[in-house]
Amino acid sequence: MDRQLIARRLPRCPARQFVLWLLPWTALLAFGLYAAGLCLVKGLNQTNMDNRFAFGLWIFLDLTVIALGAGAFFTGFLVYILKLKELSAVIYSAVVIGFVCYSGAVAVLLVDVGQPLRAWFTFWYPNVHSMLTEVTFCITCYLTVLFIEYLPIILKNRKLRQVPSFLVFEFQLHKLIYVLAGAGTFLSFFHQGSLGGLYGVLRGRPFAFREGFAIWPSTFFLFIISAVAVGPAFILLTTWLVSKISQRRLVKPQVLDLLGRISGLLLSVYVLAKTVDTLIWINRTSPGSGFPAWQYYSWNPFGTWILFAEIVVFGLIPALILLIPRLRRRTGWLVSAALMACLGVALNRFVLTVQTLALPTLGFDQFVSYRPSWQETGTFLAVVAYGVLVYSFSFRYLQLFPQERALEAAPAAEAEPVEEEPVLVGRYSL
Amino acid sequence: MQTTRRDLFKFAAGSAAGLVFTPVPWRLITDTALWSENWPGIPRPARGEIHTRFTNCALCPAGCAVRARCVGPQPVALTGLPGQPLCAFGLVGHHLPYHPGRVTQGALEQAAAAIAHRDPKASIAVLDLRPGRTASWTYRRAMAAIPHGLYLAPKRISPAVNLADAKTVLSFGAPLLEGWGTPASVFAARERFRLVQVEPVPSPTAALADLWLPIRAGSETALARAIAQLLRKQALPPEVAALTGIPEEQIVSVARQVAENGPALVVAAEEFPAMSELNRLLGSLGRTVFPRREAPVPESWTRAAAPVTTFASVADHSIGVLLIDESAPDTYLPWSVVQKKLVPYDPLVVTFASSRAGYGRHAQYLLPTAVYPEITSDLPPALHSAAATFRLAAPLVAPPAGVVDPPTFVARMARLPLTPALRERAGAIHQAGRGTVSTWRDGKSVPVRQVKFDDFWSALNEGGCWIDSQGPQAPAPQMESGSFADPPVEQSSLPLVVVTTAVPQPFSPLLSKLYGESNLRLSPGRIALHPETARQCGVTDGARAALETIRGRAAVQVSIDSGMPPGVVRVAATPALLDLCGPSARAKVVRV
Amino acid sequence: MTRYGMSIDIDRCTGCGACMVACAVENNIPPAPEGAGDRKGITWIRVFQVNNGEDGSNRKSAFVPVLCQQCGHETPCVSVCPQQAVRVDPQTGIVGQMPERCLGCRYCMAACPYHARYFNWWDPVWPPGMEKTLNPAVAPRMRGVVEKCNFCHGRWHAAKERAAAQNRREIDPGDYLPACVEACPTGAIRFGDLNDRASVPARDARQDGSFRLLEKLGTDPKIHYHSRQGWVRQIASAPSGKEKARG
Amino acid sequence: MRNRGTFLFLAGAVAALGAGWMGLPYAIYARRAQPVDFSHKVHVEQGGLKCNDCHELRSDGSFAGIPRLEKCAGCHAAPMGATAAEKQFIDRYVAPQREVPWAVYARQPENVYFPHASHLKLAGLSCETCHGDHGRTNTLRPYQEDRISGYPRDIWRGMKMDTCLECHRQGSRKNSCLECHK
Repeated sequence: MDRQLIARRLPRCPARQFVLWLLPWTALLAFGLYAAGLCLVKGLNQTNMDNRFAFGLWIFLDLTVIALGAGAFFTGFLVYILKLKELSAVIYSAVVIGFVCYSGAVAVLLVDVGQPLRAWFTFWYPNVHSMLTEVTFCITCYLTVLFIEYLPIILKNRKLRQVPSFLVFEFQLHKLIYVLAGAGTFLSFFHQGSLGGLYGVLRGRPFAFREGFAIWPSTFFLFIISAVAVGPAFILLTTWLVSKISQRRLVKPQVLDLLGRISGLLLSVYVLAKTVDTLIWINRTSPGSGFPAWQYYSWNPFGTWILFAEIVVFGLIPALILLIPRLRRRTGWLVSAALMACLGVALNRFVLTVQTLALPTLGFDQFVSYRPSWQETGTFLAVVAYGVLVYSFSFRYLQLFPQERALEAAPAAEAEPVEEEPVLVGRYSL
Repeated sequence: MQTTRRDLFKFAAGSAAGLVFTPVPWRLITDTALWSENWPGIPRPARGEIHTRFTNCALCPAGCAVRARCVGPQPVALTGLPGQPLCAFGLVGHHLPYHPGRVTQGALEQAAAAIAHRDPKASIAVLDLRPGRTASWTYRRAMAAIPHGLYLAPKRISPAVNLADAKTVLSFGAPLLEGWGTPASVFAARERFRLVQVEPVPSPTAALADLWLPIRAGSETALARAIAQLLRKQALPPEVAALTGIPEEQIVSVARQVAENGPALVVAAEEFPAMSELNRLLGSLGRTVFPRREAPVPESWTRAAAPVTTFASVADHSIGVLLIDESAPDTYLPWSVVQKKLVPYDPLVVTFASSRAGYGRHAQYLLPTAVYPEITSDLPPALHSAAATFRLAAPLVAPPAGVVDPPTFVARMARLPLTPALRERAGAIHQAGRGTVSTWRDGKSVPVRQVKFDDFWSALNEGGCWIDSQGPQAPAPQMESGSFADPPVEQSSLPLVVVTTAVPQPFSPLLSKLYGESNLRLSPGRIALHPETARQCGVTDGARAALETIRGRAAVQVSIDSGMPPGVVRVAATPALLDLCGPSARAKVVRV
Repeated sequence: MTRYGMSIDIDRCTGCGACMVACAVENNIPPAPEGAGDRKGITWIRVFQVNNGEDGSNRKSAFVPVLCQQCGHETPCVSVCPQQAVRVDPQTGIVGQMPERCLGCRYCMAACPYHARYFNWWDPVWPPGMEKTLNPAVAPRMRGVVEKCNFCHGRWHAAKERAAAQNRREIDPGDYLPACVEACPTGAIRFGDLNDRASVPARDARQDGSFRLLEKLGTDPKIHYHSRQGWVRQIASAPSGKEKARG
Repeated sequence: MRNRGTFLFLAGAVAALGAGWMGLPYAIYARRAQPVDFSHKVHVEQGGLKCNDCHELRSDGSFAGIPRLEKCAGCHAAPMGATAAEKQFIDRYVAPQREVPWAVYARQPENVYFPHASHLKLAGLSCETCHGDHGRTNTLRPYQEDRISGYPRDIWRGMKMDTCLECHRQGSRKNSCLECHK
């Protein structure tokens, strides 16, 4: 059975080895599901969140995961809309990753709310002024889009292809792909932004509150840029990781290089924007609402170092590495830069979620700290395990990397050097 | 042709598609959402006609008037009268019948038998934690009827205190603004007097006092003596400042304030000689401190009644049988103090209580009593009411089966004729014809002379209050100091001085709002330490620790409070912890 | 249109906690289960003890009751709720929370600068028998939803009902007081219609020494505080970097 | 046959539709008969009673709802008429003074606040506006309760929030949740 499911001329590890690989992750998933079950049955008293720390590990996870999942829509956008054909080498993998991230995030959200049975109220009685409404709508829609994008990849499976109607169906879906990519892009832009807006609109939390234009605070745009910046970086990271684990060459080096370059470019834009935004916030927004900015950093451990780490260490530095061709060509530098970029965004989401809530607003209130309970951590790990499992199966039974076969055929491929000709995006050069 | 798996798939797919166009899925998500509104675990308040009833709060000696909002027979909210609100504890008195720690079963017959077979030579005593009630008279009569019978009060019945006329109040740790008297009247008076609070720890009263003297714990007597000497125009003993930790000039200025800005009043958490001496020197006796006429008593009672003996003045190891009435809690004597008076060989201790939290932990028999608002009892006049009063804690709900009425039990034990004592007492008051009776429903107050007894009695049972007319000013009480001793200063090597903050018992679980869900009050079983002291003891905020005194050790939880003086441990004292700490204790705190 | 509001005289508050208990009784708020600290409990009104940071007899303390400030402008919690579970009542100006509509996302709690919103971390449990003492005018909430002060809306209903029984549309002001106001032994908390310049809170709000919490946020709270002591005003009205509080 | 698949698919669809539309009402509601066979008709026409004679509005404006036994016993201390229902009522409830465990058709969810006072006195609505001809029925139909949500079926017949809002939205009237919820 296993053999017939694996595509021809794509050698995969023997079934036993695969099962061994699955075991720990399955165990983790089981444990996580138990933890999540506790939270659903016994209520959120199982977590260490409280009235001051209304959000915790889970929201941080959602924000980060969705930012990293941005690779899916952005690659789709580059490939199908901007006709950046090189990247079609990773597009399927990107879709799977996106699907995993988003479905995971939604699952955790359902555990996180106190009354999951009422979650659908948001669609029935939406409050159009709430960023969260926007997020809910876009994420659910986009999750559907991702699922539809995922379908053809599944249907390409060797066994499923034997069903003629599936083949037809898949072919039809393929005609849709441009529409889907477009829709995905549109939706993603919005909810990535709205996730940022989520905090930017909190006028009651001057640490997070930002000005902006029209109804969108600056964080709205910062989140979009940071998401599209790390999206490719994360794809790069995962592709590299997968090829290390599976010990197979999956894509041409140029592809990773290109991903790195795009990421670097956008990251530098982000760093610039973030710096400007921070300056405006420190000198105008925050004092305007009666909060001198220095005091946010007067509480340990959240000193100004965190600002520095966020903007310089995990922002500027990876951006530079990714922009300098010589460094980028070295896989070590390339990958670690990508990693740093991802960490940077994670840190940004962490600061906005945790530090915002930890800081007191009232003069006689205290700075509070929070450590997730094992149930929270368990649920968190379940999402990771779920991701790994889905991706492992997809990688084994579906063809995620179109170039893989060719690269196997021509082992010389890696020998030829990456020549530095500009990549043409449509008719613009990047 | 046989059906293949694929056929089943097709059929299933079809029905799935069809189902979407039926109300089923949509009805399911709607109903489950609605179900979340009344799934198991959400109690439903009983509906019914809402009406108002009146009674008086029996939780503390202040005895505030209570207006109860009832749904059918069940009180659902207690409030004070307009302008006379209740304290936090009184507001939830109606929860007490359902207190998880409540005891409703006890070995009544066995207890009676055990008492009957006591050693005739050793004395039998009733310890009445709240003297001055009609029940107290029943006890006194019973003890008079029994050979070797003793009627014990925890301490001297303190004279009436007139806050309203005081201009300066010097308080030695008296919780003046924390349920010391009827909140409304205290705060009304508060507008007019200057409050000097002498207290080692920053209690709410200290926080709100005009002047707080953070005295070194245990040196209150020394300060009082020093001020007395200043008032006698004698020199200030040099060591006082060092002893009390209060600068000389401040002591002098306080002495001047109380002397010049009179009428002054000196009060204390626990009465002690030097304090009474101060009141005498300041001439407060008869102005801000004076004895109160007691409400009329049938003189058949007065003829045969045992004298009131203060617990301290009983000979050690003399009590064979001790009956303790905890049904109306007030002062709690640490068990070590009580034990000293009991005969060494198997003493018999019977306590009337509604929970095991108090003496029930030590007594052989715990006889369950009704709790407020089930009890029918009268209330001694509030500390600060100049005139005598008589009001009933009329029951709002019926007590459960199996509870004991302590005076009835004692009366039966002494073979007294069982008569409705409260009604008799009311009769005596009505006969005397003094004073007025106020009813809350109509807010009227009429002279007793003008009401028939039955109306008087029913008025009392509807929470009405009889207030004595201002009789001839009684003579200033002799308060010769030394009539009772200072609390013994305990010699021990333990590093920390204990300051206890009494926790009213019992209290509704809902007070978790004050104790657990906010840090407004130090919750029972918690101790407060200065950060520095805590560091020396090696404990951190919220940590579990053990409190050790010469009487033993108990598990406590630590709260760090920068307002605490170093070297002092403040204990939110449940009876168990009071037993541990005793009258005045030193302790050490160890990490566990 | 009325605009109900409060004035709280910090100098009169003795921190007795009667308001907190009266509130819990009136609004069917259960006692906290074992292990619920001051950050998982439910206290629609909570009294904080603040001090001036000095030691010994220089130490000054005050008590600050904090409840939902009933923000009038850009009400932070209203705009963020994804499913309209929070609304400002146009007739009374009261910010209402609708537990049955709430899905428990807690976004409003993150949005509230006064930490005046509380989440039901547990099922509401009273000791056996005590549920008989629940107030029929208020529906108990279920686990997993957010709740907060609504000026004892059940009492407003009752007042309207009494008025209607006498064919009156308008309630007379004295007939509607939140539980905390009624319970306060020192009369530190006063309640009334801020639109009526003659009402007690309106007059208190105009006297000097009165202020509102975090006024610069521009949320226009309807709770006006007052204190003659400068340090109290300083601590209570503005944020501060150092720790200054217990409670 | 070629289109066997299509046929099967359609068959499934039809089956589901049938079950969904026909079966649901029976599946989802629990039915139970009222404890006493009570006739509003008789009380109104022969007894000449009005609604508020029994379902009274108290002085504080609160609504008494279904009268308690003492009210019924006021007239029915002894059997009036010889019907079996009457006899049963006397024996089961009046004689032993047991409250009748009526199931309330119009019982709103706990979180709903509906003041009869303002609707009757201020808005001048008649009982029929919401309760329909319930006051003229001759027998009490079985009480139906949603098995999942636990709410009576009848509040879905003309006593839903939408129904309230139809009136409350009229004119420039401003609403808020807490006006009708508690």
